[in-house]
Amino acid sequence: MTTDVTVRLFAAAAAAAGTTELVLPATSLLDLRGSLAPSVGAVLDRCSFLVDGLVAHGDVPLRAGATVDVLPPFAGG
Amino acid sequence: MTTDVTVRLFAAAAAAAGTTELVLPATSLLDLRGSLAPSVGAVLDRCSFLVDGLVAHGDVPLRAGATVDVLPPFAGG
Amino acid sequence: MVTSLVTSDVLDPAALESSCAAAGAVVTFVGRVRDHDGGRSVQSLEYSAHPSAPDVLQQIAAACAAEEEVLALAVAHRTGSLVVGDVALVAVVATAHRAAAFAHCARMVEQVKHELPMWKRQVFADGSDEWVGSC
Amino acid sequence: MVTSLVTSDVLDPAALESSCAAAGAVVTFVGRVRDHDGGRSVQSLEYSAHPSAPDVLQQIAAACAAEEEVLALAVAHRTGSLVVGDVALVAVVATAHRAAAFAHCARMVEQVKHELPMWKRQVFADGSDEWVGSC
Repeated sequence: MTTDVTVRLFAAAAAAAGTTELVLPATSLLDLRGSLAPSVGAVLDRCSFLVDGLVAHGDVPLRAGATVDVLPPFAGG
Repeated sequence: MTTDVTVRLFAAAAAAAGTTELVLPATSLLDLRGSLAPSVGAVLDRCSFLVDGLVAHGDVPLRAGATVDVLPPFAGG
Repeated sequence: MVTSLVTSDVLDPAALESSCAAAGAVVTFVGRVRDHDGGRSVQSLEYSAHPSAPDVLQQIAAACAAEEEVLALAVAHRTGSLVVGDVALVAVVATAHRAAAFAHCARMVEQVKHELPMWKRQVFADGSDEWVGSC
Repeated sequence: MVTSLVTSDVLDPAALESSCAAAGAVVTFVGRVRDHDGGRSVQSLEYSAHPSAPDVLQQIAAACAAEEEVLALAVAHRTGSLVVGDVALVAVVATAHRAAAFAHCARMVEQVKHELPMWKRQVFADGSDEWVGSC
């Protein structure tokens, strides 16, 4: 059974990873962050996360097929 | 020898007195205010005064030929 | 760019804002004639200025322009007969960063309200009138 | 009248201000691309928005519009490639009295800065670039 989730990367996180979307196996956000760390690098520690469009506080379990957005610090205005 | 001063009235003070300019004998601002009270009425107590273009604080002597501006409370904006 | 203006012409907020455009943050205050005051319905009003008003407004503008953060500003006050919705006062302050623009614009508007020798006569819907702040 | 807009079109501060015109006090914030940041010379920049940005901006606008004093407001954020002097953010708040207009406009701008999922990549005169706040 697959545990793949879709990861959408934005701005500095996309620039660092060299892509805007990845599909990775992960069962928790902490698990996923571990997988992303090598490609996304230092900015990952400054990112917030949306799981299926909702802000995730701390670690949360991930369902198979979930979409996780990786959001660098906002800089509008 | 004349002690006449020129009094310029503005806004509510002019409206109350029914004129924008008066010539009155006066040797001090306090003196002048006494002369103006009957025609200008209640608003006089809320007015500030310019003597020859400069703000007068409290009572000041008036030279003959001086110009005294009677300024109701400002209400710009 | 520092502009100060006391005029019976219609005020153009966009033009005054544009005169301060070359900067990071621009805060513009526009004061329009309200349709009510103290619960009474306002029909029209008339601003009259003391002859020193242009000089006083220029001094207010110069003092604000002398502040370290201020890059450009414009302030203009209308005189004469205005109707509801007409622009009576425009104040624009440009700075590199936003907090200073808000602070200086608000302060300049307060100064105009308190220091500019300008009077306002309101005419109410029932035909009565009053000089604001004088009764 | 409540307007919120995330758009790659050029922003028109005057039009947004006019959309809030029927009130006593209107405060407008215009944020333009600065020619420098942290001592470095900025050549151009690019704003990119998360897909939820229009919804978030609408929520910010709705929260401000729900404040008792607020009569009308508009808030708009540009996306895409901008050059120095281009308008990136416009926020307009109309109230009956001036203090509330300044306070609510400043607060709405802060909210946009902190809550709107928007990113800014600056390109410097030396050809280098950075995602603001991310390094």
